Amino acid sequence: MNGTKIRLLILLLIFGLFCLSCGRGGAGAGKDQHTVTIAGSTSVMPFTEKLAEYFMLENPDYIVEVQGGGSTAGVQACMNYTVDIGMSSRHLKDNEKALTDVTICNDGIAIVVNPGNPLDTLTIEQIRGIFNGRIKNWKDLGWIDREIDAVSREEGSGTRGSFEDLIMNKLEIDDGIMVQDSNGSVKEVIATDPYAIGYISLGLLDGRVKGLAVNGVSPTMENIKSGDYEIVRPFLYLTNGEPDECARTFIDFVLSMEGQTILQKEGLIDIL
Amino acid sequence: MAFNKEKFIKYILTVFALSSLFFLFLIFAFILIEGLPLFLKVGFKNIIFGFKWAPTKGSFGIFPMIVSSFLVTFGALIVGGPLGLSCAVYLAEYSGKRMKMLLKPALELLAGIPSVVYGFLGVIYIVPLVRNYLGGSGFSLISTSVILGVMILPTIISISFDAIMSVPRTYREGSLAMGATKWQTIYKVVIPSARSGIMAGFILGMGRAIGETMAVIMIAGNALKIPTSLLDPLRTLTGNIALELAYATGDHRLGLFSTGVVLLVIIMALNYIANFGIKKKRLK
Amino acid sequence: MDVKIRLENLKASYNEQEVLKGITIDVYKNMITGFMGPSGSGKSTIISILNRMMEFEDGIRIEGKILFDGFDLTKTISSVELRKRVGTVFAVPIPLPRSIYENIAYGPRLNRINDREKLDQIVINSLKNAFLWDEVKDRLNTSALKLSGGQQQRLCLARTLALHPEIILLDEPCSGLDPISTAKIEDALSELKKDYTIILVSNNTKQIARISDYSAFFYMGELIEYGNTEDLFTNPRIKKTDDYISGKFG
Amino acid sequence: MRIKPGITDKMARIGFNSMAFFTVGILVVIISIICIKGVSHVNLEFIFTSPEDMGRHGGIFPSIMGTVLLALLSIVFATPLGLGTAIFLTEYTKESTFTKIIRFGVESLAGIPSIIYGLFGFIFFVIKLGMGWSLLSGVLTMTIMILPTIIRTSEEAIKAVPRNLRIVSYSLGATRWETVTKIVLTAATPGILTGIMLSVGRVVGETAAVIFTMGSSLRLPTSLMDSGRTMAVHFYILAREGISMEKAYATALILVLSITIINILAYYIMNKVVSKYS
Repeated sequence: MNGTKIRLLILLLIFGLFCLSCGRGGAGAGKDQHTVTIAGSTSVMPFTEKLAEYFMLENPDYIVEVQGGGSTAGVQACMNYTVDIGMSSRHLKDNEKALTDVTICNDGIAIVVNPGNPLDTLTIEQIRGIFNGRIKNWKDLGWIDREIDAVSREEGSGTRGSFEDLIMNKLEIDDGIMVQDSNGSVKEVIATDPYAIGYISLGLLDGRVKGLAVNGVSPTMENIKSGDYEIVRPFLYLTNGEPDECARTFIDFVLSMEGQTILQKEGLIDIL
Repeated sequence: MAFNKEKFIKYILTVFALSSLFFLFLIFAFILIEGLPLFLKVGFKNIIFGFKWAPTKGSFGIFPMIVSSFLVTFGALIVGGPLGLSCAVYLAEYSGKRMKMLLKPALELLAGIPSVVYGFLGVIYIVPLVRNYLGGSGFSLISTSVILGVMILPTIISISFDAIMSVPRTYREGSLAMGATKWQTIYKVVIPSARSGIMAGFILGMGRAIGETMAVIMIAGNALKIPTSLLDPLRTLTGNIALELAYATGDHRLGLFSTGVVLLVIIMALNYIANFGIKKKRLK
Repeated sequence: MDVKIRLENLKASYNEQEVLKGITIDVYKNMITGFMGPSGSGKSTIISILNRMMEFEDGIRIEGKILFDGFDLTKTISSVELRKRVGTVFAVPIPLPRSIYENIAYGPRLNRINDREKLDQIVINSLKNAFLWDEVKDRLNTSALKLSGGQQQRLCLARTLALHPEIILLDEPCSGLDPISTAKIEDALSELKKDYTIILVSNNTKQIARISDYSAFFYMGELIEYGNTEDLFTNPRIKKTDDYISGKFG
Repeated sequence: MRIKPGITDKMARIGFNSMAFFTVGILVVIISIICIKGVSHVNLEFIFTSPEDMGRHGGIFPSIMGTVLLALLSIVFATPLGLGTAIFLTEYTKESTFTKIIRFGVESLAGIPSIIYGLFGFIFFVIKLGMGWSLLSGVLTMTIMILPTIIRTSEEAIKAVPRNLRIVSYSLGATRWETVTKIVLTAATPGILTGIMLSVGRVVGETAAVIFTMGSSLRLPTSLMDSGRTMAVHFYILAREGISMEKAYATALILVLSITIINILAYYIMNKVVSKYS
């Protein structure tokens, strides 16, 4: 009696597995579903997820799968065809130029502190000093006598890459600086630690952290569009050669008025 | 026919049994295949004793992380060791049967709580506490040690408990008969006889602490320098892998696998020392 | 009288220590043959050689011939097949942790008998033959572990009978039982010998004297004396046997 | 001045008592924090709807399903392998160098930390075998990770089955395999179930090894090649990225609740076994 029950269970499980593994292939063949896989920069990922949500609402026969991995991984995945579209939050390096890139929008990098921090502006020189480890105390910047808890991103991150290019000017980020592995986690640290400073994608700026003016220019959309705020990097979609039909449809959607409006609402700088 | 069937079954089961070995081999092989070339390319010394980790610029030193890993591990032992041992003593010597029935599953539950939950609670409660009362950012050696100390409690308790329980009743009776108090008996007779088992528990606890990842990257701050005070942030070997693996390509990824090789070697060494302790105890 | 089992110069050693030193004996069909002797005499070893349970022991070595109905089955029949023809009842009753019914059906089910009616018939007959039917007929589906020791042992006997073996080996089956249970088993055995060849190993010389047709006395791995039970008990040819059955040692 | 032994004895008793209750206190505090902060955000809608806006709104249904699928499939793969190994070690061989080597392998697997499993799964299943971040990569990695637990608990359970039962079975003409399936496994089932339960608990709580093999796609996986997210991973991302603390606590509550239930179930089954044989 027990034996048959167990056998039945196993049979059911195998059957379920079978269904599961065929599920997509079978359904896809019948209903003509298209899948677009996208991977890469974790900075671009949340916005792409948002775009994908809207896109799939309008195009129910499409499935857009979005993964993180980081800019460099996005480039790699794109090069060996594991994904249809790669995402990058930095310019392509010389050895990556074989890929086709589309700028879907621009993103400012905001230097952020806790809302409780009275400072409103820093010079590029000061920011460089903080992350280089020369300036260690808020006292030196005109605030209280308290160590600065600076937070950076990890090696390989596109945001860090852009930050190094745009701010650090070949100086190294000091080893004593804390490291978090995403915009969100940097923001979390800044939001909870009154003495912290870090840098995140402008699109993620909200009431929980305060964006500092750099050299007196605030990180606002107008200032970026006018070119006054200079810490800006592009968000790129990468394809290996010409994108295929499905990928094309999605990229077109992103570049369309609708897609750009979505991005703009998220705090990014549209390219219209 | 029956004869053949039995042979067939035995053959299948042998293959199953060998699968564990096969997986172990695969894991070692792939971690080594990915991790060793960099050792040869950059030099063993430059990785193990290098101070600079800048994998995109060709520096792969993980010495600070090795030191940091051991620091949090010892920190965790300082927090969790005495607490765990006392719990084990309480369970084995003081608690009644019903209490034991209640406490043992509770402690197992402590082991079952996912490490991300520990990390999360650490960030929300321990980190601000340290920041406000001790200074620094709170993402620090001490916060990490406290959280890891709690996380290794179940390991230390259950293995120490087994070790204490395996001390023969006659030892205790002998000591008590000679007029020793219960505490004197525990302190002078029970704990010394259970020593190697308790040590094994501590070492396995160390293994758990050194291998812990998610909680650590959430609380440790992940700075690359060797911490110089309890309040400094630090990055462990596991943290290094988890932080950067998703992003890494080329030599950078190989560097993370080298980190994995070092971690694997340390863990294996700890496990064998611990197992040796447990086996020695059993032989006695 | 047909010879059912013939042992020829059977030797066995256990970790280099000789426990059977060349046993030669004929066991007759449809008889109860009693094996007696003090512990260490080798009688239980013979049992585990006959049912090949010694395969589960380490370091045992066997020489000599074992003939069933004149045939040496060592090479021709697998242990599993052999055990279906040679049933065993052990010293301690060991019911399987399932119902009375399923305990007895266990063997037949191994032989792919799954037909309910057939199984019912086998269970009923086996229980009746083991003199247990009347006591359990109303609770066949209760756990066998709930039976008393004596009932459990008869259950074990019934379980063996369900296989319809040719030979039944009983390894001190009454050692832990009260006199009433023992009597019931003895009654059952006396009935059963019509259809089976039975070997009864016992330390209890009185039991051997009571129910066995032939008796063998073993001592230190040797067969000291073998013969018709009446002759052996009334007129032992060897002094050692006399000493044993009169209780001077053992 | 020497303190009287009677006093130190009393102090020791009080000390050990308070240490033990402190430890239990930690557990109570952890669980109550999660319950208090999470309970107001958990409702049927939270359990049965998909997340919106990266989890800021909506529920966690896909991650619940992801967890269930990952755990279930890992068990489906690991149980035959683990149980087979345990049966081999206990029933089909005698202690020898060979079994020692296998045991060494199992012990070593048990000691490997989850991040190494993640690293291995990532390089082997995700990259080398080209499975990508997928349910399948996750399942295979988890299978290897829980294998030692299943082997060890099954072996203990099988060893606890009295030898006599096997002897009887053999004497009734059962083959080794018949004895194993009909006698040994039936008697050892509760112990084996305990091991399976503990393994499920481990998979449910695992993050590091899952995130690098199964990925973190928010969608409900519909095939083995789909990426997906378990509750633990979802919780990690919610908490770490500061997406939504309410949702994070609510997810943590469901996570901890399910692990608690699994653990209690495992403990309950195990106790039944212990009382059965002692």
